[in-house]
Amino acid sequence: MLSKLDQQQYTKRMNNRIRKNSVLQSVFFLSALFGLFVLAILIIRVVTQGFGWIDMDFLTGRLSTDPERAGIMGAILGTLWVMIVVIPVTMIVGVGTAIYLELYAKKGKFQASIQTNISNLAGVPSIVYGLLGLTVFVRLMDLGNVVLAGGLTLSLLVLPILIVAAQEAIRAVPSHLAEASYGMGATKWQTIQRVILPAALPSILTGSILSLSRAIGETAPLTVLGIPALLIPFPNGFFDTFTALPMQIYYWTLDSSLVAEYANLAAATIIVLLVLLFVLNSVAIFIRNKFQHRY
Amino acid sequence: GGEEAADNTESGDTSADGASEELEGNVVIDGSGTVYPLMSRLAEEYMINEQPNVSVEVSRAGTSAGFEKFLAEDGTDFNDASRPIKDEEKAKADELGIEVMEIKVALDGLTIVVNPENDWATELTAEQVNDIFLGNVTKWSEINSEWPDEKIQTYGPNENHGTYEFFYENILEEQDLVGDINLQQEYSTLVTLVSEDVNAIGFFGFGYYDSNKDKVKAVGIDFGEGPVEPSLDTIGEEGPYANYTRPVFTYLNVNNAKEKAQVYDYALYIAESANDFAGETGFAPIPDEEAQAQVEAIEALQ
Amino acid sequence: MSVVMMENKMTVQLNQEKEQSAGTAIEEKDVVFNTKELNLWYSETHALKNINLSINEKEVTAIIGPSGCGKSTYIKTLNRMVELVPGVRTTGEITYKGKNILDRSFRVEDLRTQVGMVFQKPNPFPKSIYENIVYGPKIHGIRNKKILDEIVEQSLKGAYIWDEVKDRLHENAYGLSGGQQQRLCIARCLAVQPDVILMDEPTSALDPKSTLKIEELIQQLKKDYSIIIVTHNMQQAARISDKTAFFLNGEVIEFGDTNTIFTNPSDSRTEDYISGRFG
Amino acid sequence: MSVVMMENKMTVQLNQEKEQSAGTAIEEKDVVFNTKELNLWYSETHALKNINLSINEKEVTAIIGPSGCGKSTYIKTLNRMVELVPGVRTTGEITYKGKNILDRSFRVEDLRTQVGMVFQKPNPFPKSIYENIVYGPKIHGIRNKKILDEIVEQSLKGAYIWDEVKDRLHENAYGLSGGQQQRLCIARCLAVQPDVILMDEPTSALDPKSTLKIEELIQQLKKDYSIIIVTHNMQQAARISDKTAFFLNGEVIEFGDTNTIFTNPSDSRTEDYISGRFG
Amino acid sequence: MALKKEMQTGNRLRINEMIAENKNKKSMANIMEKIIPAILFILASITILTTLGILYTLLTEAIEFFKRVPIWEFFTTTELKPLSQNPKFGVLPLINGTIISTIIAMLIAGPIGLMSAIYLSEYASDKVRRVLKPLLEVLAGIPTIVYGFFAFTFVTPLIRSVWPEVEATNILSPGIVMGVMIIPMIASLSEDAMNSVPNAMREGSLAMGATKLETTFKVVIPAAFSGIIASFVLGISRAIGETMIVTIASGSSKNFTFDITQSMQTMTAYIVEVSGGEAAAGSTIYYSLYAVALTLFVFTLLMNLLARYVSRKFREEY
Ligand SMILES: Nc1ncnc2c1ncn2[C@@H]1O[C@H](COP(=O)(O)OP(=O)(O)OP(=O)(O)O)[C@@H](O)[C@H]1O
Ligand SMILES: Nc1ncnc2c1ncn2[C@@H]1O[C@H](COP(=O)(O)OP(=O)(O)OP(=O)(O)O)[C@@H](O)[C@H]1O
Ligand SMILES: [Mg+2]
Ligand SMILES: [Mg+2]
Repeated sequence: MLSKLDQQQYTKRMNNRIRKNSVLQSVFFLSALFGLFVLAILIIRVVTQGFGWIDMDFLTGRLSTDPERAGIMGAILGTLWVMIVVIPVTMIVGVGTAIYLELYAKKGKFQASIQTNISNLAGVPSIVYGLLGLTVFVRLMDLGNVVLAGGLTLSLLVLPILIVAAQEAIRAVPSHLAEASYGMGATKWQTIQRVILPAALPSILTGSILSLSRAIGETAPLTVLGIPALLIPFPNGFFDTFTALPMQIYYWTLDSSLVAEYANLAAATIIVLLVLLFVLNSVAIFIRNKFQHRY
Repeated sequence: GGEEAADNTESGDTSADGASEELEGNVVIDGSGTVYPLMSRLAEEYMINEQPNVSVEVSRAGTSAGFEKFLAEDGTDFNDASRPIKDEEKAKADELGIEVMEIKVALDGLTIVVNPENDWATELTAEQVNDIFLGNVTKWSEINSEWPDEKIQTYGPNENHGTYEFFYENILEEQDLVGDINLQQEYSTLVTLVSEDVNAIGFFGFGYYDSNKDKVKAVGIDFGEGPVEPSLDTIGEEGPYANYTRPVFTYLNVNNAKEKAQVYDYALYIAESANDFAGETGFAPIPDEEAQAQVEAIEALQ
Repeated sequence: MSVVMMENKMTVQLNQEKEQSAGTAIEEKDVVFNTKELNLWYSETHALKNINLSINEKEVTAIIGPSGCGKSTYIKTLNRMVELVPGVRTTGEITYKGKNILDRSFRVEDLRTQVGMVFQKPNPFPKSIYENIVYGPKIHGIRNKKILDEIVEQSLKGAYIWDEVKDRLHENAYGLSGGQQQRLCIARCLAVQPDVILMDEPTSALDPKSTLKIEELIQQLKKDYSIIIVTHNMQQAARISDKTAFFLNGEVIEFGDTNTIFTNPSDSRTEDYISGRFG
Repeated sequence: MSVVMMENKMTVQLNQEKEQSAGTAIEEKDVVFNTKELNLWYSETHALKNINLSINEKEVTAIIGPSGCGKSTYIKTLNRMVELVPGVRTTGEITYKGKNILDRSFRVEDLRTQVGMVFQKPNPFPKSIYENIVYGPKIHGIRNKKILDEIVEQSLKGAYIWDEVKDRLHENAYGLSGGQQQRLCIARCLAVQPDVILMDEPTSALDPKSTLKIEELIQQLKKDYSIIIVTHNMQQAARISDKTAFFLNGEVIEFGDTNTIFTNPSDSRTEDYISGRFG
Repeated sequence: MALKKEMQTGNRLRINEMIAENKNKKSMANIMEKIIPAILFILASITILTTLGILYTLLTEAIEFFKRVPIWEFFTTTELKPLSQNPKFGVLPLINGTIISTIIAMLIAGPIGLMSAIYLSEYASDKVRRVLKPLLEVLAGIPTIVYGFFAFTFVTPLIRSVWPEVEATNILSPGIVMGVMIIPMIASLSEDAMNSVPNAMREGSLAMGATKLETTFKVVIPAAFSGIIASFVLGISRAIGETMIVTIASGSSKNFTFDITQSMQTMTAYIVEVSGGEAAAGSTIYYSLYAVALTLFVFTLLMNLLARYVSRKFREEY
């Protein structure tokens, strides 16, 4: 067998195999870098194009058709208002659903079908959620294209992500903690409330921040809802019409053919959006590192 | 009459609207993307200088899509249109009991554009334009044997836009466009497409040409009396570019105007001030008399 | 009444009890748990077969037997923790102070309040030491800060860990060593003053030193509590228990005084197991 | 060379080797591994200290010692698997057939082809039994179906598992019992005919029956292979090995004939360990 | 008062008694115990309602559409001219655009994502992995509108500078950028799958003298295959559903062509285009949007089912 293989042939083959390994190792490494390379180009381009346009006036100003005067405070506030809707809605519904599925639902067909349903929902294109929001929130519930409608639409969109994250967080709480609580005569809800949820909270928070950042960056569903292209007053309630950062980027990109500077405004807005996302993600990572339990 | 009108608005703060009280609420406008630059400019000026507590929201779904939102229960207050309202739309309005008022806001010159490097087709007759877009000729050389033996690439805004309809109905007289025409939803895309294709020829509103003179070149059109280039001076329903000139409108939901003071006030503002901002947003103003007549018609609503 | 007075009283009582139990070694004890014809199935597995056992108050009852014989299952049945496993079925009867705990109408929360449990792996909550102890009292509605403080001290003293942790009551319990954690868990259990404490191999995850401490603690606790302890360690069973039950394949093979079982078992399988021939 | 010829030659050689080793029991053996002044660090931990050991061909060398003393580390150094742990540093020298394997220029792939390894937990690939065996030969470029079939049969026979699996060669290896899986792993190792087989507690995850089978197998294999086996089981070391090395805290305390070590150890720590006083 | 009494009743029984006393008050807790599961059940059913809502939304309008345009015409004809004077509603150009853009995206994301995963899981040191993986995941978090902008203003001109035949709006550039966006998704999920292959398996292979490469391709990847395939399928459904990149960079020509240098429209981009703002009910175009959305929904649903099937089918037991 092997020892009977022609020694020369064996050596040649071994050389070959080892060379292949090291060549491909470099290829793999370059592949891993490729994504980062694109990321770098993307960021450099956006920053060089938009950075000069970012100043206090831009950040705090009102929207305008005049690029020199235009500010994105309205879009920032719109995005914040939407977040104020998305956070509690997704947290309550998402965590509630996760608790139900993990701790209350009997393992069976019903539970399995909800689970399947959730993973299907996670794969539904965001634009379809836009249509759902348009039909249900804007039209049937007659909210119009206001913060609440946008927020609820985006909440439904990211809900599956959060549910799955919360389920994993709950599952990761070791059963011996729950047992300890039951062993003291605690009821199920007491155990969930006092032991399981606190232990799962950091991971749940991380998951919800990540799904929130997904919601913030979404454009497609909002285009379907019909967000106005020009909206100067700041939104200050759930029932105000609004515009959001990605929508502003979208419209400015489209109109850059009419006013060249709009492209710079779009880039500047992208920077703001990326910074916002970066901050959110850092918070998520911070929470994850800071509160990670050792059980 | 641009200068005069400008004076008007500046004093407008005190005089024209001095009597009217502080208004609140919002005005919802949707419709043509072509008219959007003018309407958004007007809306902004109105909110800054006239009624800071009124929110004018301008969207841009396109003329037809906009009419669908306009002609609906709880529909929009105004619909910008780059073509006149159609009979079906009128019928729908009647059906819903919506009284519609047409306000002509400006004049647009349909502009035929080519790539800046196109040094042959700088002038075309109206018939040649038709031939190109109907597909009667497919190569430049078929128009003029000295021109390149290359396929002509045609571009235009898609059917969502009033510009298309104007081109199809008024210029091509309802003959079908060449099959392989590249129709786009977004003007930015169109501009880019034409600016990067030497054999491109496209059509869109004057405003889009005006803002992209560095990327595309307008073709002078010969309507029989020598080539005319579109410009704020030539565009006009009586002017030399009249054949390619079309009015752009906004349609007012009169019911809403009667119910909501801010809608009425804004309608009035449009009629009074549209001419002041037409030029800078790529439109030619309408004649002053016509503008005045519209103001009076709106005032008569009260 | 002042806290100081209370403390005094406690100490007095503790002392009394010590003398009492030290004095009378042989006496008729009351039965806390009486198991009759208990059968238990995990879905398909018949894990407990016709168990009959009666467990006395204020004694240490050891349960021994090879892995998988049903020891854990049995003691988890005593506080119905076994119900947390889906698909468990039982027949037969377990009376606790005369009432059948397997009866649906018996509330598990009440049962578990009176029958505490200490687990194989120490499982403190990821909270402060203080919060760990007051967890039980709090869920049972005790909110008064003073009383809670009192309970914490008393329970930690009862589990002989007070001196080691009194200066860091508000630090996370995960900072404690394994042995300390296990004593903390015992203290947590004491904080609701149960009647019975179930212990499932409480020392198997600990080093010899900590094991010794816990064994000593159990000796102390049995004055006030009935203790049922599962252990793999024959020596431990012999050292600390009054009665021993030997389980095999879900059956009780032999049950009696620990002395008798270890010196003179009546069943050859018991002897085989004790002498290390299998298991 | 034709396949048939190769096949013949193989059988012949195998027979020859068998006879050879069966005939001469006492003889001067060649050294396969010579370890000189070997030191190894895992980042901070000094896991092996000044190891000097020479291991003979066609013998079973047992390595014993308490947990954490460096047994696994040592044998993983012999095929440089230890390098997979990040931050490992070594000094000293290990010669395999005269060449220093710790030298950078020595290719691990060559080394590992000649020095096979069997792990504590059986780790067949999640493939068919057949695919498991031909894995090694295939990566070394043997593609001929007939030869591969031959290798499979011969290796499985060599690991005394052929009869049990010959009818289900194309079933997943995970369908086998733990003991069968371990013998399959040995067979997989035999398929590339290494010179040395390293075994790290190969029976510790197995039941007594399977353990016995593997021990018998090792006795057979040592006729053709040099075997180094780590074991926790003193009896096993005594039963199957020719030489025994006793490790303690990363050092070799004693090394010599198994008989001597077990009956008359020169170091008191060896005696303490063997007699079960610690570990 | 009660407190005083409690404190006076001696120590040994004190807590016991207090607990026993509180037992009666616990009716509140008991009510909670009954109510909470009901509330949670209602929350959990919101996901079901979402699905029903989507189906309701899409079906009601799509049915209206199919009353006007025969279903077979919709699914079998290659001409889509929704706004023209004699409108044509063949969805094939959109399906074609969707599939082609997805294929391009996967040709980029599949190999590069998988190779990145191999690097991260098999070759990279722990330190490198800990830096590289989150960095790569940043790519997945960038809003797609930003990618659209990037595709249109950077990638397209770049492609055209080397391949001038490519049109200013084309399916190639958004496809590529979509691929870049999906890389981290595939890399991350595949890496997870490969990471969960027990090390014992790698050791088994390496100990036989196999190189890392051989170990990766012959042992690790087959063992992680179900996870890898699942990540691919998820990537595909992401590509199918992606909207803004194609909307911005691929134009709106409803060409039925396989020429990737040309502009094409995907189902998602069509929805954006037609909905524009909030298109009011009535016209066939408006209904067509829902017919397309329903098709898209069914598409992604099928992909999810496929993912499920595949990961079950290819799971290697170990
Ligand atoms: N959750 C469960 N589901 C199904 N069967 C179980 C479960 N827990 C235990 N069993 C089975 O019930 C039997 C008894 O298990 P049990 O845990 O009570 O044994 P044990 O004596 O405590 O063993 P050990 O000493 O290993 O802890 C075993 O056959 C076991 O496999
Ligand atoms: N990957 C590693 N990283 C750091 N230290 C390690 C690593 N592996 C082993 N060690 C340390 O090196 C020393 C020797 O470990 P090794 O695994 O060789 O012991 P062993 O004799 O095989 O023990 P056992 O009988 O438990 O298998 C121990 O102190 C151990 O903690
Ligand atoms: Mg147990
Ligand atoms: Mg070891």
